[in-house]
Amino acid sequence: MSHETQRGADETEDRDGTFGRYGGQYVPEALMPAVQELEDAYERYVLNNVDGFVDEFRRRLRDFGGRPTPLQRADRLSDRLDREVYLKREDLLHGGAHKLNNALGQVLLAKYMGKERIVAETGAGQHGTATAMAAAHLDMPCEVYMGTRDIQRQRPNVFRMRLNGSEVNPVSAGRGTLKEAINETMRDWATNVEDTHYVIGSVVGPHPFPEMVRTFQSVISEEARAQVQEQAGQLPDSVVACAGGGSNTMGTFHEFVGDESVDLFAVEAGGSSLAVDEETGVAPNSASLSTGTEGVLHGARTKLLQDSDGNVVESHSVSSGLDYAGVGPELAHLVDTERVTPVNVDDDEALEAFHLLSQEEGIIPALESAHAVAFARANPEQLGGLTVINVSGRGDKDLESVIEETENRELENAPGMDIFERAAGGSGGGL
Amino acid sequence: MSHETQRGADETEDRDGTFGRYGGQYVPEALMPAVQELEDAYERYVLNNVDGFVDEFRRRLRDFGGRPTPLQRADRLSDRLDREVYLKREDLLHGGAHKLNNALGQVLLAKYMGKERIVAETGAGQHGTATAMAAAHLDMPCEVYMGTRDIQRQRPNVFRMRLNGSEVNPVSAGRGTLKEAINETMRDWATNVEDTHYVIGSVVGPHPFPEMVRTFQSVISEEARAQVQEQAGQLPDSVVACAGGGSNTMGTFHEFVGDESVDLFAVEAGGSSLAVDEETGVAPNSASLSTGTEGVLHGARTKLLQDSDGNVVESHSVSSGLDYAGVGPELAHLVDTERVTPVNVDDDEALEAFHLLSQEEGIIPALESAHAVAFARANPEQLGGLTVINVSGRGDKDLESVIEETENRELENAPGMDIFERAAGGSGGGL
Amino acid sequence: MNLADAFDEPAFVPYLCVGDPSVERTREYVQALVRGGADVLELGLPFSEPIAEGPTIQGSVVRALEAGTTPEQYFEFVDSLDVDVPVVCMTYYNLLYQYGDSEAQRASDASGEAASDGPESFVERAAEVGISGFVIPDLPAEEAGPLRAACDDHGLDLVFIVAPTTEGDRLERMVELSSGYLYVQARLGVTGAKADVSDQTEASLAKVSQYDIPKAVGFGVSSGDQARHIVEAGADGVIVGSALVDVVAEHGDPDGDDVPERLEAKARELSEGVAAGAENMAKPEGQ
Amino acid sequence: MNLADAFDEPAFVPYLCVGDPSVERTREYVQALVRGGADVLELGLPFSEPIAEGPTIQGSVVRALEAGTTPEQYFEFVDSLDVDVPVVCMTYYNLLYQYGDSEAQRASDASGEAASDGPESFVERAAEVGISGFVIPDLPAEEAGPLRAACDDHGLDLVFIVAPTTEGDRLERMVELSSGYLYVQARLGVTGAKADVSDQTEASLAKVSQYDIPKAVGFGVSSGDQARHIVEAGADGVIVGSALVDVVAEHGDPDGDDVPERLEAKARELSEGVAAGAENMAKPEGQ
Ligand SMILES: Cc1ncc(COP(=O)(O)O)c(C=O)c1O
Ligand SMILES: Cc1ncc(COP(=O)(O)O)c(C=O)c1O
Repeated sequence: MSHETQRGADETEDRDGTFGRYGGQYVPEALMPAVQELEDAYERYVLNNVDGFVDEFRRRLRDFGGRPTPLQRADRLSDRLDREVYLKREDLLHGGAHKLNNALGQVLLAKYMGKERIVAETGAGQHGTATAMAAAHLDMPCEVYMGTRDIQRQRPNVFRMRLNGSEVNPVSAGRGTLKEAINETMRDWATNVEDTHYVIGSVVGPHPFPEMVRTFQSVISEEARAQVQEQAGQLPDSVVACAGGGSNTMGTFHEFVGDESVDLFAVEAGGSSLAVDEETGVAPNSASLSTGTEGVLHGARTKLLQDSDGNVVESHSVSSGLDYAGVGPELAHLVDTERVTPVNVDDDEALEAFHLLSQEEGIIPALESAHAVAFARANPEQLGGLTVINVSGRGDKDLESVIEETENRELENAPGMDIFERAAGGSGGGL
Repeated sequence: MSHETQRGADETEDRDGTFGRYGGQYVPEALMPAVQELEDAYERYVLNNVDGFVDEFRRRLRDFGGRPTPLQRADRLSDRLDREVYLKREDLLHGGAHKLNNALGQVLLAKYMGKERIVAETGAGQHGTATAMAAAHLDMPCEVYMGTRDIQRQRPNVFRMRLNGSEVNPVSAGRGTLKEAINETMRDWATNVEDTHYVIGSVVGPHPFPEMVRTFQSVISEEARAQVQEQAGQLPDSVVACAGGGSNTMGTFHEFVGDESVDLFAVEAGGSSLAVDEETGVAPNSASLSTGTEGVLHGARTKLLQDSDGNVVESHSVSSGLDYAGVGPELAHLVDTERVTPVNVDDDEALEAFHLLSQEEGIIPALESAHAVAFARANPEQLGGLTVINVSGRGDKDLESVIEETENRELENAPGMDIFERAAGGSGGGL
Repeated sequence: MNLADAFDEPAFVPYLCVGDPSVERTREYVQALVRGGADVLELGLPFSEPIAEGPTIQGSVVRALEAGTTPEQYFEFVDSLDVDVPVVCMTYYNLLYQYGDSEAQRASDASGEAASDGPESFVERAAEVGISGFVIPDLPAEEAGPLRAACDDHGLDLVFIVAPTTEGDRLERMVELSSGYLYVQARLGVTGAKADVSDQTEASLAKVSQYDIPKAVGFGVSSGDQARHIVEAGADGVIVGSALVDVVAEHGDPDGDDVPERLEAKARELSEGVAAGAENMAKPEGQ
Repeated sequence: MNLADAFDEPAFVPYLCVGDPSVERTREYVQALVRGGADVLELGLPFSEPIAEGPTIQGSVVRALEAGTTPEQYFEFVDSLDVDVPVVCMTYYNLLYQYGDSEAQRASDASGEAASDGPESFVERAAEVGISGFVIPDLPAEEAGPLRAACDDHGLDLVFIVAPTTEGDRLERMVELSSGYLYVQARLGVTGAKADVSDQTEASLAKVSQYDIPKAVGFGVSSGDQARHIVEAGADGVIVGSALVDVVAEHGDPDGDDVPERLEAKARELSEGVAAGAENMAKPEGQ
């Protein structure tokens, strides 16, 4: 079944929910009816605005979510890179990241479909918190699966989900991180498929998820494209977004895909190295677009990090939201067709960009988003005269880990944190 | 010297920066020229838009700050209270609270004045982080004074200030909290007055601070008044805001002061009790409007919590942003003239409202803002048919303390937090 | 051996994951199952993302991977297996998809394009080692074209899982695509031993009864009694995994533990349950 | 005693906070200062928010408050003080503002309206106990109307602080409002002992030299040498606080420590510095 996107033809999508050689629906048979029901509901409500779904979605994105988010000229970064740099401020969306665009869309869709329960996976906790917020807002019971290790690493987000009334189910399989949480959520969905909707967190999974999540996230580029033309009087020469699963990426790129003059850069996490350690089955990076190979993961054919047998390897990044071995099939296809350029920056560069944006623009970005900034900073000549960088989220969730990671490295510009010892020493006071 | 406010006549303000019997300029002589210079600059740039100050301020509030913030109908709270409840979403402002409206205004003004350095005090760290963000954004060196005790209690905000490149100066005097931090910032200002601007964090301090901060914050009521009329087709019957120093309060009330049909409720922190313990010199509350007496604190005559000699007592609230012994002079005057009704809720009620809004609306409010919600929840009959509640900030900064405080009490509706033990137990995994 | 023929009499189909705790021990276990009455063997090839499995089989898969079990070891194991029952390979699609890509080839083509040529090489190798068919839980009919074709080319069966949610056209299509037997999923969810037989079982069997293909019921079967009930309800086979893996999970000293004995006993209980059901079916109430 | 008369000869004006560590010890300390040559005493009444003080005097104020020092105790102390030099009360405006509100009155009027009647009662009581004047660091000329009036009514002096930033009209107005002496702030900032005399001092003195009122310089003076320089620069008095409080801060056993002796010695050093300066001023270079 072939869909037209809401805003006109989509050149990257073929029949049957595939994008070139990628996509598809590799899910257990028990889920197929649910996946097909979702395809129908997506077409009906999201593409054709039946029952005014799209109107309600947009109203709630505005009133509850805080859209539109600003497009801001970054004054000092523009000076530094000697070109016009604009930031799309998804960090200002309710919950602190672009994730709500998708979570709100899906929870609302589940309501329109008459579902009575939401499940979701989460890694860093950003998608989980966004889903928990949307579920509380729309009065839907919600359970979020999260690896035990991530639970310990991301305490604040766990608190937030619990405060929003969601259950958080610890997943101890494997390394206790995102990949396992997705597996476990699929299992829950396969068990409770009749009344439950699975709110997947990125442009991954079986069709129609990649297309649907991209449609919900495309509000980013819809706004940014209009804003940049209004503020700068022109289209950008380039658009830069980080890529984990690729939802902020596709959301930021989508409306620019047809603008051939606009270069699109998907910035992956280079981690500490681009190699894969076959011995331990670990990739010290999450650069599936740059170094991954074709395979099937979590319901879709796509590029992924795997060993020579086809077992998926554990990815790594200092930024847990990018720490995923796969990537959305549409993005994989756009890379194959050379419409999107995959690039990557390593952990150190991302941390330096984090500090740069914090100190020079007064915006503490998510570590994920810092990757996009880091690429721009290191490669200004590739950006053209005017670039739009998506700041996909805010860095409040990353404070503790940035401090820790910063202490272990020699980084340009990192501020000292001896303040706590000084305060404890109790000197202070007086001039 | 009498000022007209930017948006027409102001009925509450008398000559010489006083509001009825309140206000004034009780500062050391060394500061008087600076205070007067600030009065002039305020008149020039803020009131008369010289050099396009106001235009730049508004543009930066939009692009950097994320204004306008939404006015959102709270569906479930409306059902529960059986009337229309709208939330003004200052929690979505950059930094996570209304504080940026003021911080950005003042730092920008300092720039227009040719100042080269910013100092600020902070208690909970919200004003400090807002100032640090604004200073980074506008490339101004910034030092923030903060009590040693608050530094230990509010680690994430300390990190944020440091990340934004601000110095944080520990103040160990007294209990090491906000009151002492203000004293210390005044001392720094008195020392470096020639090149330094003091960005005060609320509608307190010597004239012109109370009026100026209120003018910067009035964007809240300016937007809310237009939004409620657009969305509901009418003015509200009541407006509710929490009150610490009173900046979100005055910002939310200002444009409604002239609307006689609109009841204005300033919700103070009732803490654990409204009494003052003369013995220890501690008030287990921060209800200066409800229980304070007239006096002079931090440069202004106002209502404050003091013992019978006139020494200021330590206030207390579960919400550190409300934990202040004084209150803005204009608000004190509006209470005396019965235009504003001072009310208060205790720590338990505030915590319950925090959980209610988190679970039922998907908005985790600042504990400060939860006080406003708590009042509305407990007194729906006072609200009329349509009320606007200001959600002055988000609760991310309060997670740890809410969990802790919740564990110590029997609260309606509080979610359990045994998830961490369960996750550590490593059971989980599998259905 | 023709897979469908194994279901002439109601069949007991045990599952084990190869390599848990080692390939060598799996060999002992498989022999014990055959002694206990196995008619068909479903042998799992471990994959890192076993999304259709419950905790028990997940655990087994993880142990097998930790022991370093690779597809090639699996094939060698099956090749060297000296048993008289057909072997069905149960695994996930990515392993089929990747097989045959040499590392060198992969490295020379880091972009991933054309790195994989589909399931062809895997099926070829499976045929070589005498595997009779496949169960691939994450491959629905819609995505099965290439594998179905490869199986046809090599004379292997491809078994589809009919879920409680499978109905109408999709059911038709799946039955059409399926060969060897139909895997009838007894309940929604994932694999795992349960104390009762789902009410769903009878309804699920009824909806496929009209089709001329053996039906084997799995997901949750754990006792001889359940096996008997399922056969009485019209099944041609009973598939048991988690209840056996539970026994394997308790393995101890490789030379001294009694896992093979206990597996054999459990298999006997289950195969006797199947046989008892078959006997009762021969009586009037039989369909 | 008339405050201005104390400055006929250049005067040494020491400051101490009453109640640190106790009112009784303050009595000993004050007597020591007088023995050491004090011409005027600035006695601090401790207030919880001493915004014009640096760490040294803050510490003293905190200790005095912790010892429970109240305005009433302060007045009784001054009343019973048997010294021959004028006493100036140094405190913050809120204590003047609150004085005389009984607790009962306050409780009966929780709204705070009309709870305070301004500084009147405080000044009256100060006059009663023989205080000569006030220094109120948080009360600029602009807010001083009511206190100036009350002082006039009771024949007390009100001393204003002229800061390095004070100029033009404001300076005029302050000199006009000031009586007793002008407190010339030697440097920007807060109180606190410094090792050098600010360059500002001469400029500050120059700008007030035309006015016919004694000028006493304070903020940062810590040695006899500095005191001499200041007087040479034209000051009529030298105010010293932190350098003395530093000595008080080291108090130990109330019966055994040598704080009074050391205070007296420090005072002597300072008063001799003042005297030496005065002598030099009599010479040609003098203004
Ligand atoms: C702020 C932020 N940006 C980016 C990502 C990466 O996800 P995606 O690539 O789907 O946008 C995440 C994931 O958690 C995130 O939290
Ligand atoms: C979110 C929030 N609301 C309210 C307040 C109280 O300040 P004010 O009364 O000045 O609005 C604070 C102070 O930190 C705050 O952070």
